[in-house]
Amino acid sequence: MEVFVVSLLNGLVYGMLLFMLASGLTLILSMMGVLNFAHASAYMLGAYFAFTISQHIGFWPALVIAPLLCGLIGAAIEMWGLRRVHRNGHVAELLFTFGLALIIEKVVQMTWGLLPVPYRIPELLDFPLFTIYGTHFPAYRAFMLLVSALMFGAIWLGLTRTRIGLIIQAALTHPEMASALGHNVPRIFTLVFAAGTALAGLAGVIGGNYQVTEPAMAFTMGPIVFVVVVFGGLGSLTGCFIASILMGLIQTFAVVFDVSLADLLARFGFVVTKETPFAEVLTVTLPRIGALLPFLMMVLILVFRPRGLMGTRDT
Amino acid sequence: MQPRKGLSALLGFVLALAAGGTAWAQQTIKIAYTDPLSGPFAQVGDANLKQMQYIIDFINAKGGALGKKFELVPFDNKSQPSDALIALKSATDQNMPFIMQCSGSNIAAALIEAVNKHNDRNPDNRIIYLNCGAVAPELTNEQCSFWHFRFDLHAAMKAEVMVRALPKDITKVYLINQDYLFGQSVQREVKNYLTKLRPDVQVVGDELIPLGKIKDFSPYITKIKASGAQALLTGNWGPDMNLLIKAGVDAGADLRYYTFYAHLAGGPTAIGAGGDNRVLAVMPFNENVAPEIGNAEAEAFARGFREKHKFDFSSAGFRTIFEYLQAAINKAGSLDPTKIAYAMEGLSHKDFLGFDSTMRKDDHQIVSVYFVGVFKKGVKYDAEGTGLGWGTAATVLAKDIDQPNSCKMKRPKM
Amino acid sequence: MSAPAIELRQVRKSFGQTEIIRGVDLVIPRGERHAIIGPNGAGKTTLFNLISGRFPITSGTIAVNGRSTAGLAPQEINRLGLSRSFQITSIFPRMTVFENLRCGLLWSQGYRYSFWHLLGRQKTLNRAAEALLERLKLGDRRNLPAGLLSYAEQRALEIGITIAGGADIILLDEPTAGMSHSETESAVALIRSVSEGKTLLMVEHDMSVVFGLADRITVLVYGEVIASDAPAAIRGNAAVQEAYLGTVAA
Amino acid sequence: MSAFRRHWIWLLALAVLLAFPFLFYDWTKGRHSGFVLTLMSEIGVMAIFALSYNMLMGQAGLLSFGHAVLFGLGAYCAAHVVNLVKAGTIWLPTELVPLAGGLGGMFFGYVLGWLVTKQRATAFAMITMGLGELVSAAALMFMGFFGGEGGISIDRVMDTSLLGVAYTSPWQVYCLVLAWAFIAAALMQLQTQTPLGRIANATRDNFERAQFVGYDPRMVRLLQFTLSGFFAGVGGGLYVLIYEIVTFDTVSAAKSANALLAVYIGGAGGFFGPILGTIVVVLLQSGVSLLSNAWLLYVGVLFIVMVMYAPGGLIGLIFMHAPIWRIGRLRELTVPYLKALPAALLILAGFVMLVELASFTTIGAAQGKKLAIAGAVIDTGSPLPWLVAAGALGLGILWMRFAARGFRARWDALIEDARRQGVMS
Repeated sequence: MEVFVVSLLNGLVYGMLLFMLASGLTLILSMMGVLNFAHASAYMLGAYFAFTISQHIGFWPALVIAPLLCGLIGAAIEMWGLRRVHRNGHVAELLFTFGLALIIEKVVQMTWGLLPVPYRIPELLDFPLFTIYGTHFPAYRAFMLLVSALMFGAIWLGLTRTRIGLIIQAALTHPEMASALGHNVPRIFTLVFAAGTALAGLAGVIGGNYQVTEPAMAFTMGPIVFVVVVFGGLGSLTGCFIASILMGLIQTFAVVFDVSLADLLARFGFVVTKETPFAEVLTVTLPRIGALLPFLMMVLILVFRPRGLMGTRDT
Repeated sequence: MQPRKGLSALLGFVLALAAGGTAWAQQTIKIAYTDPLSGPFAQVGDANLKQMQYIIDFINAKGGALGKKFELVPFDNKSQPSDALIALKSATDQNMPFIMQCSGSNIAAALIEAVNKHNDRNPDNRIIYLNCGAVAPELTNEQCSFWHFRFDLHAAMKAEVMVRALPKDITKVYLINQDYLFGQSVQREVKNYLTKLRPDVQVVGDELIPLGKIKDFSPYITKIKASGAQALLTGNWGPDMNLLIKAGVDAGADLRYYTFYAHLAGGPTAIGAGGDNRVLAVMPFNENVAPEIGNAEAEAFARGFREKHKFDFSSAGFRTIFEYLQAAINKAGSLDPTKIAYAMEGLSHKDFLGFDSTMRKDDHQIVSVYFVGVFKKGVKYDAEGTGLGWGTAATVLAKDIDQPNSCKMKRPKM
Repeated sequence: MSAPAIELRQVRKSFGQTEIIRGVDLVIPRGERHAIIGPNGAGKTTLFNLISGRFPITSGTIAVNGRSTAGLAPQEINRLGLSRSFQITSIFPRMTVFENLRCGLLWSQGYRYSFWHLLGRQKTLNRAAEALLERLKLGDRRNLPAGLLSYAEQRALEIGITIAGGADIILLDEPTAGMSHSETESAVALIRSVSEGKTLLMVEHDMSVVFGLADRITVLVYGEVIASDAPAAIRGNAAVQEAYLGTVAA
Repeated sequence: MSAFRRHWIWLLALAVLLAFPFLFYDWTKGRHSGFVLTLMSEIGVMAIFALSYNMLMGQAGLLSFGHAVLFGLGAYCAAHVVNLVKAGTIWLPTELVPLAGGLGGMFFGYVLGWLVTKQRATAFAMITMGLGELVSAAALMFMGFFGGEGGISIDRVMDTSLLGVAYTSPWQVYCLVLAWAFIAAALMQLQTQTPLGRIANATRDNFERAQFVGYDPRMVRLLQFTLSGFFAGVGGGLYVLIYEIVTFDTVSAAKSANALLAVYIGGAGGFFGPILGTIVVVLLQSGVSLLSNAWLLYVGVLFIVMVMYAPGGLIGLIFMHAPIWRIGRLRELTVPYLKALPAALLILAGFVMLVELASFTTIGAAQGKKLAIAGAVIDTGSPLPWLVAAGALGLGILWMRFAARGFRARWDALIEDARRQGVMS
């Protein structure tokens, strides 16, 4: 029980962080069809910006300024880079963002150095919020939950209550239709890309000190975000949300259950020994592959249901 | 306009390669150094390179060897064995007598194999492999080679150091290691020495985690707490260690963390003040050893680096490597790798802190003093500007970790 | 060999809540040139998609050459001897005209997925493709990427790919849509010649084409067949005039 | 004779490739440069790998993020086979080791392909990405087949050579790589002219139409994937012979990315594009990385410039000149090109200098290195070099704009002329 409750909380926190990253990518991928490899780089930039800003004027201004900076960079990338590349096809766009990710990583290394930077949780939030079964639940994690919940609410309101939101929604499910309706598609694209990048930046601001702010953070976070987006399904923010939480919980709970296929087989009276073929595979325990489960799930869902969990169209 | 631009760049390359191939002259003793210098693990190679450069300048100021100066030639291997092997080819092309590598036992294993084969096939152009940090025990046991010298304790020895340093009041420990060759051998060896040296200690949990895939370690911490463990023993490095300790500190877990690598560049920053008096690491050196034992000369040497680079000098132990090289070359009286290798094996040396060490003849494994440092406030030299630094919690002398080995060394004719 | 070429029994198709095809019965005997007409949105193209296997049917049965097509993939239906064209031109734009036609021929010539035949050396195959090229009057466009052809040429190529495999049932979806008068005329001549001795089922809006080509005409309105008869009878059918021709005239 | 006339370009390429290493031959010591040979062998292997990737991306329009899985698994298979041969369990000539890798790659191509080819387009890409992650994680976890972190190492000297070659020197291996590279390249070239190869093109262009001419696109994808696996595996087998070790990085995402980059930069679809791309990518990674700390930045900038200005890849740039060449007026472009050359060099020099200055002020200085140009040490702290670099870059861009105008006018005129003469349609 104790493990269950704590794991649930932690899974939620991680899931929400994933969602913050993935929501932006869902918008970008669904609308523009861009497999944005630089998305996690925006996450990293957000963290580094926040680190520098919080050194000078504090964490709270950073919470606003850093995502805005990321958004501006995103808008610039879209207007002067991606838009040009767009007509050369999706592979070109993908490679463009790939090159961008390389450049951002190097620039970050040259600006802030190769080592992790001491980006710390603000003192105001650096206390255990409550203690559950002897484990502290840091206030900062609650704050992360709060920020991401607020953000989810804001996106939802923005998409359902504003004119531009409705257009974006329409474009999410039928990307080719938006222009037919006479909307200024390039501007919407810029807006969506900037917003997506800003969201990733925000995730970086609150995730950078929860994890470690270092040049490799984009590299390690990149693939999992794609998994969440594809698993949730293109064109569906709800799917993305569910997928994020699911992935957070799965990774958390996989650690808890120390079982392997061999244990399962043993239930049916089949004992795996060293001589059994594939013994190595059968005796791998769940915690060992916990972090790989998302990839496994993505492969399986795509093979059998290519539109993902709640996608409106095939991936 | 593009084709011309690409072409000129290409031409530039070919010229540069050609120049690189011929312009070397054998005025210095060149040591090829290959480690990741770009990509996600660049910090490892970068930190090493800096510190080695400082040490080499120091050794050269003291006369180098045979009147020649040492020169370090870096090659980026991007953590890939194939690139390390390309670096080896460059080194042998240029008749460098040494290749050095610190990070990654997979690369080390590849290098040992390749150096063996190269030296067999090209008796006139041999090379010695100096291992400054790849610690899989196999490298000086099953895989041991005459051309390979390891200047760091291997995982089994470090495990013994760790177990020896475990306080008496700790009776329940939890093991977390990365799921690959190194992590698995740490797991095996720590358990091995626990049963040998501390039968009273109970292993309440033992896990492998996929390398570099876990973003949030909180669930592990929950599990560890539930198991009632007092200490966490881990061979994790990089983000897998940083995030693990961070998660533990955040959750306010009453744990001590015994690590292999918390002292390496980036570790202290990531752990932060929350790790005060909780995080320990087995290490060949820390900057507070010299003031603690009152060795002013060693302290001055270490302080020099700090003043120059505004950065910690956590790997000053590399100095031992170059002193061994210096001694072996002078003893051999030649730059012939075979002679140097013969001169080096069995060599004993008092390191700059004043402790004894030996390059064991039968497996080319160094046996040297090792420390267990604890990360705490109030030490003379702090780490990475965190205000906390490494104080010595235990010192294990070379003679106490002289483990047996299973190496059957094949020696070439002189 | 008495089975009709195409036989539809109570075929229904729904997309979500909307039923597009509402219980169509249609029998097309071998060798007949048959046209389907009807107002926009009547479900003509959907019917084509059901017969050719592009969409699965919701209920009912479809048989091609006497074989039920239930559960068959488009390529399997094609191998039963049914070939179709598309309303929106569907060719292989980055391949040459010649390659397009040869691709249409490959399966029927028994090459399957071979990766050991060199196409350059397959004399019979290449001759057949050349002959087809001449027949379509695309000889001087032989090595041009198909995507660069003019619209009318692309439509001709589309028909060429459709008939290349030698299928005895040919489905043409608005083959003359968007063509000028003279282009239409040559297209009709082409269709007439390629469908010689075969079963032809076509959707067409141009009534002169329909009445010039078809042996029989089926009128589809809102997913239901309201008449299926010889051209002359259709012309005189009151229900048709009201539901379809009448609205056109008005 | 006619065969010679048709294939002379291949023979010429072979001759050049055989002669090239002698440029770096060390006559004083009487040996080849191991570095150059290894680099060229690497290019040979990666060229096979890139061509096999082109079978998916260029020919069948399948964007894979996990192609290295087939390469690596082929390499592991070959390594195990070599060890069995060495142990005397089976007999196989050294020359045929790549074939063992190829069969391994083909086997895994079929097995994994059965899963991944169920989908196409983005779903296919994502499945291959997931699979790549899973296999590279498995490579670290399972010792039996993958040998864990240490990988599987072999000794290529096994005295089973058909030609009586010992394969002790990199030169001998290089010749073997060259032979296999030519065989594999020729086979892949021929494959494009088979029914499967053409239908793969057809499914790329319009998979639905392919269905309606009787082909099952899934089957086409599967077979194409399997064959591509074979050739990737051949590359893997050669990799094993070159490095005598195979480790988990052969199945990694980075390796897959290399194939994608090589194919795209060189130009997808065609045959020489991927080869050209491979040369650039390998030289960047193994060559520039030795010269500059900031090589990844250059790689990134190169990609961005390529996708923005040359979507057809390097080969596309070259082929753009074809119509002008056909009307025999290529020579007239020489002067405009020469006029733009200094501008390009200026931009290049200014940009490289800025990057290097930045890199040396931060990372380089920390490593105790000094930026030296032609022997003169440059103080990265003073404003002068920065101004010079920025000035060169700015001037270069202005000059380029000016030169580009003249160039474009000339170019347009020539193309217009070519069009009139009917060599372009």
